[in-house]
Parts: sequence; structure tokens; C-alpha cells
Amino acid sequence: MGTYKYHILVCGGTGCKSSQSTQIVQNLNEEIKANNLENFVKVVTTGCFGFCERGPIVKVLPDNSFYNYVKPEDATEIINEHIIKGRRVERLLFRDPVTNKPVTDSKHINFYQKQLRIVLRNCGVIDPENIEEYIARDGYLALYKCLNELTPTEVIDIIKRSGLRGRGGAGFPTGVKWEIAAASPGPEKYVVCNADEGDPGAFMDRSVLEGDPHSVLEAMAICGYAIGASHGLIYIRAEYPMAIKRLKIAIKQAEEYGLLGKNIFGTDFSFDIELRYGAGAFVCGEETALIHSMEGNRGEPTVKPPYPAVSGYKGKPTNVNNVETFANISPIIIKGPEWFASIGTEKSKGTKVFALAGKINNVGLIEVPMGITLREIIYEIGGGIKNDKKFKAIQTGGPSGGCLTEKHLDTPIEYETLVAAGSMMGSGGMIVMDEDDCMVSVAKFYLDFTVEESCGKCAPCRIGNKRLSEILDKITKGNGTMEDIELLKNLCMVIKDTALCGLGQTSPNPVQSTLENFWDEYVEHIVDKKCRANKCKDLIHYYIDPENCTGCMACARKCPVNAIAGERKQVHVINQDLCTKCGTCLETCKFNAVYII
Amino acid sequence: MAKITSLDDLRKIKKNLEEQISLREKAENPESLVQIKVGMATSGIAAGAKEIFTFLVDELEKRNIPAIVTQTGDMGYSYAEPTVEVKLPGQEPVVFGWVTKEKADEIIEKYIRNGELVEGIIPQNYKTIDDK
Amino acid sequence: MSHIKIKLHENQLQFIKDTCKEFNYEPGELINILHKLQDKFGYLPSEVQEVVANELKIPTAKVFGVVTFYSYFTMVPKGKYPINICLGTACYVRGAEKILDEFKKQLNIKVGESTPDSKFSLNCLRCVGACGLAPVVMIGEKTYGRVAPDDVKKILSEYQND
Amino acid sequence: METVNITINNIQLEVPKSTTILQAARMINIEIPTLCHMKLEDFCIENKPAGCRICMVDVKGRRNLVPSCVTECTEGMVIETSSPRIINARRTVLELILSDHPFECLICPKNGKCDLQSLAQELGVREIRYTGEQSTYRMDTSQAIIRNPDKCIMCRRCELMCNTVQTCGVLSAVNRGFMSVVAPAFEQNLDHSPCTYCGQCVAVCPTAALTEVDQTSKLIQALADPDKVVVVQTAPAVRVTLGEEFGMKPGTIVTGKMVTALKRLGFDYVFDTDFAADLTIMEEGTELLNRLTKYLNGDKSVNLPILTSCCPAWVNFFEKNFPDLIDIPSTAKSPQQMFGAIAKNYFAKQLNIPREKLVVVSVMPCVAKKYEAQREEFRVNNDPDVNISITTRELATLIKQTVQDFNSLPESDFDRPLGESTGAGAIFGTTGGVIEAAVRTAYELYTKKPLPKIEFEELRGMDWIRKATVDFDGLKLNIGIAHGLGNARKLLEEIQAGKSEFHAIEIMACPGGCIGGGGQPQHHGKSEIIRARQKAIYEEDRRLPLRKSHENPYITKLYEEYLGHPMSELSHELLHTEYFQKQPEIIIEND
Repeated sequence: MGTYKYHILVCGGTGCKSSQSTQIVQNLNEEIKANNLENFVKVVTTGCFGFCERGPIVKVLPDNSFYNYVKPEDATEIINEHIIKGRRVERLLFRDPVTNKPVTDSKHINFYQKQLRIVLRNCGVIDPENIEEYIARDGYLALYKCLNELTPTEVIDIIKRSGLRGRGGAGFPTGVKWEIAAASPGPEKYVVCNADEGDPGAFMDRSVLEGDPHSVLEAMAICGYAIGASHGLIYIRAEYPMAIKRLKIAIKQAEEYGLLGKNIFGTDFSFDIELRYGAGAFVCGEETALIHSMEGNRGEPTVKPPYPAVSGYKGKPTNVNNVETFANISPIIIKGPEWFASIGTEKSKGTKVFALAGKINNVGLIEVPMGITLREIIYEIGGGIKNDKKFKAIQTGGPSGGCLTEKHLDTPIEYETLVAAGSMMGSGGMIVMDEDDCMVSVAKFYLDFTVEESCGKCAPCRIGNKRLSEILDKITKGNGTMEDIELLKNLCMVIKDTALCGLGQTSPNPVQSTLENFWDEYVEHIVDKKCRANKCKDLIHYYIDPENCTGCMACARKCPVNAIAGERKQVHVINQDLCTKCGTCLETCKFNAVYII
Repeated sequence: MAKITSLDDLRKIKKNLEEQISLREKAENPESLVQIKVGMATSGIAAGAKEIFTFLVDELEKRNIPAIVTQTGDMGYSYAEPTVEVKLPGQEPVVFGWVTKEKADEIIEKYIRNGELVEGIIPQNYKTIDDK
Repeated sequence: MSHIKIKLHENQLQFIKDTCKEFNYEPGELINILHKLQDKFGYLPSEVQEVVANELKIPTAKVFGVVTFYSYFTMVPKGKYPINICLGTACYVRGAEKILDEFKKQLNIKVGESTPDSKFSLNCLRCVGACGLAPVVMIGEKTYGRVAPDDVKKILSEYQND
Repeated sequence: METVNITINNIQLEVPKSTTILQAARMINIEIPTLCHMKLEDFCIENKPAGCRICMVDVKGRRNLVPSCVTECTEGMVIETSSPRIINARRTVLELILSDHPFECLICPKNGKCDLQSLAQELGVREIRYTGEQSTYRMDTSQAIIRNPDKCIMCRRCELMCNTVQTCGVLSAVNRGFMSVVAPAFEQNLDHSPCTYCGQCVAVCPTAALTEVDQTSKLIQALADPDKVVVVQTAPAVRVTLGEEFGMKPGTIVTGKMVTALKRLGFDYVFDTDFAADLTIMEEGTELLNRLTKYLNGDKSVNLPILTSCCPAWVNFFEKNFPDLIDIPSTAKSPQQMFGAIAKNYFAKQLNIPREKLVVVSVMPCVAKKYEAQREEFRVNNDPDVNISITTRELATLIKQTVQDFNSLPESDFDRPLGESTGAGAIFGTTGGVIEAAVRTAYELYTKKPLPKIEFEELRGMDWIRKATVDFDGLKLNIGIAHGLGNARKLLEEIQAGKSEFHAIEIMACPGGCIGGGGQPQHHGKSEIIRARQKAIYEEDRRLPLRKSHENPYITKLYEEYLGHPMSELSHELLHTEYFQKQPEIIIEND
């Protein structure tokens, strides 16, 4: 094997792949070949770099040049300039959104500076389709250590002492969970990895599976050793074809290398892993529903207890953890529980991966230590609000979470503080909203999601959420009354109190938190019949300002329903009866003559 | 592929790939490393920068000094070419001019290993590409 | 005398039977089997479900219950070019609804429907994970990022000549 | 037994471990309202999806309310069952359920008998604050059962009965979220499904989402038609349950009052299905002996065991699920159809009227009988042997319209000739009854000796599957009994596997037999009601002077005057039938 002087890492995450990163790899390789640089430069397709906003991303090592928005045709220039002549391709370099200066080194990009990568340690570093690269990064060393140097009880003890809590949402201590499953009697037990990431706007689990699948496989085997299970199952969304492909490759390689299968490391511990596919049901993130789904049934949750740790898959003790939780395991084993516990806060240890999206400059996947503030995330890592708009809210925890405001920006992020603020950690979605977002509509958006995803088993969730959404709809149409708010409040309370599973019990969070934090907006919609964000079509009207209108006829031509009348060089008028409030005229007018009331 | 059954097996694979992976690991953490840039614009190459570059890469590796050697464009000191910029962890970068193999050897042994200053430093406040 | 008649082509029937066999006729593998069959046929018509139920020796109603529970499964054939609009939160706050409206207008169909010539079908999906490109539209395997309402016509015209 | 100490509404008590909060509360007479929960203790059937969220209670230390029907008591648990928070939650949830339910109680078939309606009454719901879209579906009227999914509240009781108990697999929860509902595959009609019309779904449905096809209007028209002669037959299990509809204690026998009421309703003749049951025994018992004798003589063409065939849901079940076994059941028609055939041929002739002029009505504990009466093979020139089949419940509705006070009615006797019956016919109404009746006759016919004792305790009971060996004077006859189609399936699978040890098997589709039939007054989850009905059936048997079918003088007369002997040619024509394979058929379609 030649010693490559340069590595070119190309992001192979779903975001970058969908903007032609495969073609970029191909072109780079062709250029390398054409210049006889095969032994000098190596192109590696890695997992997600996280900075999806800027995709496709190409990194050139060793100098760590960070190229963004790369197109396949840029390959020639990268090889000719950067590799052959040693000059960075400046136009492709990331530019700091504030200074607008190119930044050469990804380490100096604000997006990465505050991050601490444990879960994502290998994402964007190794080739996920090559087990040896994972091993070279101390992969499977933790499994070796567990099998040869530690008893199952000691493994559980390490996980307990690390303070690791479930990253799937509720934050149950992982070590305790393992302990319960280990204590459940029975020769047949299962380790399940929940990879049914369903939050709209969350893609951290997928990124780990795509970028570092072995970290999950290794951790599942460790868990199997700790609880006494020899079968593992990964329940993954069928909508994640690339993660599935990489997992399949990883499982096959691990089996070939004897790191999965019979008598691992020559011990009497055996462990295999199978894939089970989800089919688009958010509720299957709930562990009992997930288990029913894996058994080939409708993914309806059942009442706990019995907990899966006692009676789960096929009625056998089953330990369910999510992808991110598993990805933390090997580093904890290798570096020790004290190291892990030194990161984060008193009650929430380690790091958390968030999918940062919405009206923010740097959309992407970030991993930060627990205890970081929302302000740091939004303004330092996220680079602030897009188009210099005003920050309004940040929604955390997916559809079950709540909308937090300005006043929560300095709250350190922990499981408990987020709940206290009316939201939750959830699986880690973070959507930033600005002044153009109507909070009543946002609440309705989430409720519509819950209505769509409710399994229908229990009445409060099946019907209650539908009614919540209908009342919100009424308010956004200007037909709400103040009594509706009382009805909303009561219904939120009752649904939380009575719904069967976590999905239902948390579904009113977006309504409750917006009622709490954006009360004025609700009242405006109801009393003043106004939507300050101009989002609610029934509450806004488009007018043409006669002062500014030049009679250019552009708006009239573009209006899809012919609601604009007016002769050339004459002031135009919008017929309110015909107007569908599509906003085309506003976008078309070059003279700022169209306005909204 | 023979199955991995021992720690040694794991270590063997790790060793095989060490070089490649360390390249990436170093890049992840450039602050802790010696960073060397060789001015390799056309004029630099003509003045022998390529040999210097290869020499530095090979020798640092041989002498087991963790460093990142990269090429860079014209540094703006064509009079002093070949030029080499060395940035020790936590220190300001220093640029050496008229670098020969012997000089390079001296830079490695004295400046990089022991932090002793070596003749040939261009004291000018130049601009790095980052500041353009 | 039978109460239900299932019409299938011989090779279709064989494929279903082979798939069930491949999964060892295990009812627990129902979802995996349905995935494979939908990949093959594009959708899961009642005939397919009947045969699967028959092979796995489970009630057809159960198969149907599973098919209708999961949004990934469909009993309606998709168009030649299935259009999927991402309605994840990131896309939503960046205007996905307007994009959806535009597609509905251009194609003159509702969500879940196909155009009369079966060329396009329109559906929504949850996050595809390309939030950096929001709003995102997928047509078949191809992803369109940062779509604006004005782009819709142009995107559709790419498929005009097929 | 391990116990735990708990506190409910400040009352301390000790309960066995794994007692649910609901059970514990009931022990100290604290009532917690329920809706989806249903427990048939005797049958070990429990429906507890915990989906309705009505039985919510407050457990100290838990963040949310918990469903009492599934939450088990643990040591030191402190429970509150009626705080304002709980009352508000229950009412709100009930309002939600009502908001997605058609507001047509006044004309609903379940008006006055609906669990949802009673709950609304109980919880004092006076307004529905939450209104909005209702989930609506296509209505499905089959030959026996009407599905009105708009009224489905997703309690899942029917799903449990259809799948777990009956293993028919017709009904499943389908769709998701607001549109989820219990329905057959592809939301098609039951007629296009493997439904056996056993009616157990109807028997447990708390609302009118599943009801029987109501034929009372058609019946009233027939009675009002002066050109028709209308006769009625009443099944053995009806007389022990009808009283419940009039507030009588379960297990009250109302045979005489029922006959009076039927006469007052205007039937020209009131006959008894028990008579036809006796006839069934003559045919089926003889068939059993024939097959048995041939078998013992080494005739390989004969299949054993012989299976009873008087339950129409059971017949549907094996036709649809075990097409390879259709030559095993007895070919004898069910009593309802034997009665119809005799009435339309023998009795019509006696009256000297054409069969079309005779309207045969049956009162059955069953909804499958409605379907059976419509089967093609039970018609002559499109005139069915049984014209109208109504359930016990429908009869009660009719009686309420015509009779002021059922309780004070005088008693009267069935008409002759088709109203005479024996105790053997009477016990057809319970699980184990048909085979006991058959054994009583077969024993005497086979051994030519009188029975040493008439009651076969070993064949009685409520266990799902029962086995007994009856000694026919040296010939040991192995008898199996199953009720509930899921249990029948087990015995059939044994036969398929060639492992069956039985010579004869009795099968009834419904739990408990006809006394637990889909057409009976609703038991509302109380299996003690079914037990009381069974007791009454055996009491009716003991009350009757004749207790063996072959001793019924009118049966003897029928054979002498008309049929000749059991299994005669005419018997075959009128009293026996054949079965059909009714599995889904796969048609290969080639281009």
C-alpha cells in the first residue's frame, strides 16, 4: 500500500449525496488517474460532516481545507490547483458568514469550534464501508476489553458510573436499563437498536449509521455481553436506504472478521445482528410499538409495565437503546466512566447530537457537550439567524417538544432544564424560527403531524389531537374565540394525563408551550384577527399602494387568478373577492407597491 | 480474511492503517501539531521547493515528529525562495527563507525539536492566505 | 363456489411465493416481506396481500391492517415519476407548503393521487434528512434542493418528453 | 399467596399480587367506570387494550393518570379513583369519543342497551364541548351482520373475539390515527370475508357498530298478511335467556310465557326447534352408528371422527378454513333447517297448502342462522325452507311492542305435532348437549339396552376442550367436545395431522354453546350469566318427562307416516346436506 500524502474526504451523507457527491468522487478519481497521482492521493467517501447547509462538502487533508458547495465539475480544479500546484481553490473555501472571508481550515470554522465529538468521532473521518479504518481508530477494542477483562456486571457498572442516559428522548439511565435486562431471567434475550428516527427535521441517528456503523454494532455486542443476549436487531427506517446499505456492509465485514458471530475473540460469547425495517410510523420510536412492529404487527404501543426489559421481543427480555446512545458506549469503555462523567453537567453527562435546522445560517448536525446554552448553539455554531431576521423561537424535541424563546436562550441544555422550560430533549431536533413564523401555525403544523402519526389506539390521542388541530385551524382562520383557548388548555392537560404512550402524552407540548410563550399571538389571531407573521392567509389582505404603483402590469400578468385589474401606467387594484393570497404579486412587484395588512 | 481472535490481530490492522488514519486525526486536531507549509508556487518549485517538501515529509516521518506538511501558494517572498513556514503549537508562525536540504535538517533538529531559533528567518509581517 | 377470487400473473404469484419462502414463512417477517413486494410491484394491491396471507397462514385482515398502518406502504400504484415533497419541519419553515401547492396546481391532482396518464404521482413524506437543502423535493431517486415555487414548472418540464 | 398492601381512596387493603387496581377497587365496592375493558372470567377471555382511557385513576407518585384495568397493584400503592382531576379527565375523554360518534341515539338499534350511552349517562355528560369532523366509513350489510363502522369506538373487543377466541381473522384494526377502525380486509363487506357469522363480535360490541340484520319488520309484514300461514320454531337456548330482556334473573326459564307471547304476536302455530333437535339426533345418531360399524368392520372408505353439524357458524368455519375435511362432519342438517324442511314438506301437506304459502320463522340465539336460512341448498324453487330467522333480542323487541307485561303472562304449551320434544332436544342449547343427546340415543340403539343413567356428567362443563370415554357396553367410544372456534381449530388440526383419538366430536362456535350465542341478550362481559343459562338448560331437561330423542312419540310418528326410517332416501333428500369448499381461489392470469 502506498503512503498517500493527500486524502480527499468527500461527504457521503444523504444530504450531500443528493447533491451529487457520488459524481464528485468519480470525477476526482478520474482526474487523479489522468495525472498519475493514484499513489499520492486517496479519495475517501465518509459519513456526514454535519455541515449540511454547505453541502456537498469536500475536505482535503492534511491541510484540512474545507470546500463547500462543491460541484462535480470542480474536481479538475481541486486536483490541478490544490494537489498539483499546492494552491487552495479559494472560491470553494468556506466563507465566514460574518466577515465574508474565506476560512482555510475547518477547525477555524465557528460551526465546528464549540463542538465536541464523541458520538460523531468517526463521522467524516473514516470510510464507513471499511472496517479496518474503524479498527484503526481503536474500533472493537472496547468489545475486546469487555470480553476479556471485564465481567458483565463490571460493564454495566461502568455504564452506570458514566452517567450515560438514553438519547432517544426521555433520558432513562442506560446502565440501569441494562441492569434490569441483565437481571431478567432467561437464556434468550435481545438487544434492539432503535434507528426509527422519525422526527421531522432530525437526522442524527442516520448520520451515525451512515458515517460510523461499526460504532453501533460494537456497542450492541457489548450490550449483549452485559445483559446476556446473543441476538441483536436494528430497527431502521426503510426511508434510509444508504444507512441500510452501510449497515449491511458493516455487518458482513464484522462477521468476516469474526467480530460478530460465534465465539467472538475466541471467547464463548456469540452475537449476531439482523436488520428489521420500519415502514413509516413515527409511533414506532416508542419501544413497545417498535417491538410489535418488529414482530410483524401494527406498531401500536402497549401499556408498560411489563417493560421490554422483562418481556419484549417475542416475549423475551429485550433491551432497547437508540443509535446515539449506543454510539457512546465504546468510548466510555475505553476512556473510562470518569472521563465521560467529566463532560456535561451534574445530571446530564456527555454530549448530545442535535440536528440544527430552520431559519439559521449553518444548518447541520452538531455535537455539543451537555450544558451548552441555546444562545451558543444558535449564534456561535449556527452562525445566527438567516437573512439577519429576528430570532423568535427554537423548537426542540421534535413534534413532542416545545417552542422556547429569547428568555430560554441562556438556559444550559439538560434533560431536566428543557422539560422545566416546557420542551424536551427528544431525539435532538432543533428548528429555529424567525419573525416570519406564526406560532399558532407552527403549533398547528406539529399537531397535524401528531394527528397523522397517531396510531389510533387510545381515544385521547386519536380524537383529542384531531380536536386540538381543529381548534388551532379555527384560530388561524380568524374564527377562534377566547373560549377556544380555555378548551385548548383543558384538552392539552387531559391528553397529557390520559394518553397511552409517550407520543400522545407529549403531543400537546407544542400547543402548551406556544400558549405559554406566545399568548399575545393567540389573542391577536382571535381578538384582532391579525397574524403578525402574515402567515395566516385568512387574516391577511394584499393591497397595492397607489403611491408606488407604476402600472407596469407585472403583477397583473403573474396573478394566477386574474384578481388584479388596471391599465398600463395606471394604478392597479386587487379584487379581494378573487384574491387567493398566494403572494405572487408581492414577489413580482419591483416597486414595493404591494403590501399586506 | 482470517478472523480476528486476539488483541494482536486488532493491533495489526491498526498498525497497517496507522499512517493513513493519523493523517486524518492530525487534521482534526491541527493545533497540537507542528504545521509546516512549503511555498510552492511556480517560482518556488523552480527554486527546488518540491525537493524540500519531499525531504521534510520523509524526514519528519523518519524522525517520528508528528507534523503536518502542506504545500501552499506563493508566500510573497520570491526573493527568498524556497520558503518554509513553521508553526509550533501555541506559537506564532515563523517563515524561513532560502531553505536547502541542510537548512531543512537544521530547522527540524533545532527549531522544531528544541525550539531554538535558526538563522534565515524572514522577520517581515507577511500575510497568510487566511488574511487575504 | 369460492367467495374471493384473486387474479395474478403466474410470475407475480411465483415471486410472492418465493419471497415468503425466503423469509421462511415467518409471520414476524411480514413487514420485511411487504417491503420486498412493494419494491417489486411498486404497490401492494389486494391480490398480493391475499397471497401473502395465504402463504404465511395469517388472516388477510391482519396483512391489510399492517399495510394501512404504515405510511410507507401503498395500495395505489404510483406514477412513473413519483413526486415526494418533504414536509419535515426544516422544509416546512422554509416554505415546503408553497411548493406542494404549486405541484398540486401544476399537475391538477391532490396528494396521494396520480395524473390521469399515470406519469406523476404526488405524495408527502417526512424528513428525508437533507435539511440543509430545504425545501426538498424528490422525484423518483432524484433530489431537488432549495426549491422555489417558480422552479416547479421547470422541474416538471424535465420529464415532459418521456 | 403473595399479597400487597395498597390504599384506595384512603381505605387500606391487602390484595393478592398481580391484582389490577380495577379488581382491587371492586373488592371494596368502589366502582370505576370502564368502556373497552371486558373480562369473561370463566372463559379466560380478557380484552384490555387500555385504549378508551375511561378507567383512569391517580396513583401517587405517577406523573400521569393510569388505566386501572391493566395497572397491577404494587406494595404501598396509594390510589385515588375520583378526584376532580380524574372526573374531568374521564368526562373530557368521553366527550371526545362522543364527538366522533353519530348523534342518532333515538333510532339506534342499541338505544337503551349501549355501553357508551350508559356511560354518558353515568358520567353526567350534558354537552359535548369538543366538536369537529367525524370519521365516517361505508356501511356494510351482510346476510347476517351489519357493520356500521361510524359507531366503532375502537374498544377492540370484536377483534379479540374474532381473532383470539374464534381464530377467524376477519376483523382487524385498520388504518391509522383518526381514521383507524376495526374492519375486514380491504374494508370489504363481511360477505367477501372468511366470516362465519358466529356473531361473537356482535355479542360483545358496546355500541351499534356491529348488530344483527334486523328482520322484525319483515316478520310483522308476514304476520299481517292474511294469505300466509306463519309458523314459528324456537331454539332450545332461547327459552333460558329471553327473560333477561325483561329484567328477569339470568337462568330463568320462560318457555310457557314465550309460547303465549308468540301466540299473541299472531303466529298461526308455535312449534319448537327442540322437536327438530330430536329429529337431528335420530339422523345424526344413526349416521354415527353406521360409520362406526363400518369403521370397526375395517371399511377404509369411512372417516372418523364424525363431527356434529348443527352449528351454522361452525359449518361456515370448516368450509372456509378446512376444505380438505368437508367429508368428515355429519351430513345431517341443523335442527333449524330440518324443521324448515319438515314444515315446508310434511306440515304444509297436512295443512294442504302450497309451501310458498307457509312462512317458517325461527327464533334463534344466533346470527349465523340468518345466513344459514339463506343458503342456496336450503331452497326449493327459490322458496327457502326457513323464511325468516330472528334472534332472541329481536323477539324481545317484538314482544315489547305487543305485550304489556311479559312477566305476568300466563304459560301455554307448544302446538302439535312439531312442538313435542324431549330433554335431549332441550340440551342442544349448551356445549356438550348435542353429543350427550346423541349418546343417549346411540347407546340404546347400539346396545339395545336401556341407559343405566341418563345424565353424562363427564360431557358437561365449561372447559374449552373436553374429552370423555363412554362405554357402549364394551365398546369404548372416545368423545371430544369443543366450543369456541379457536378450540375447534385445534381439534381439526389434530385430525389433519392424523393424531385425533376421537370417534365423535361436538363443536359449537360460541363460548358456552348457543347459550352464549351472538343473538342472545348481551352478557356485558359477565360470564356468570352464561353459567346460569347452562344450569337452566339442564334444569329444563330434568323437567321434561321424556329425555331421549327416540322416545319422542311425534318423531316416531313422523318416521312411520312419512320418512320411513332414519337415513332413508327421503331423509337424505330432506334432512341431509352437503358442504362446499369456500377458500379464496387464486386465478392465474396469463397475457
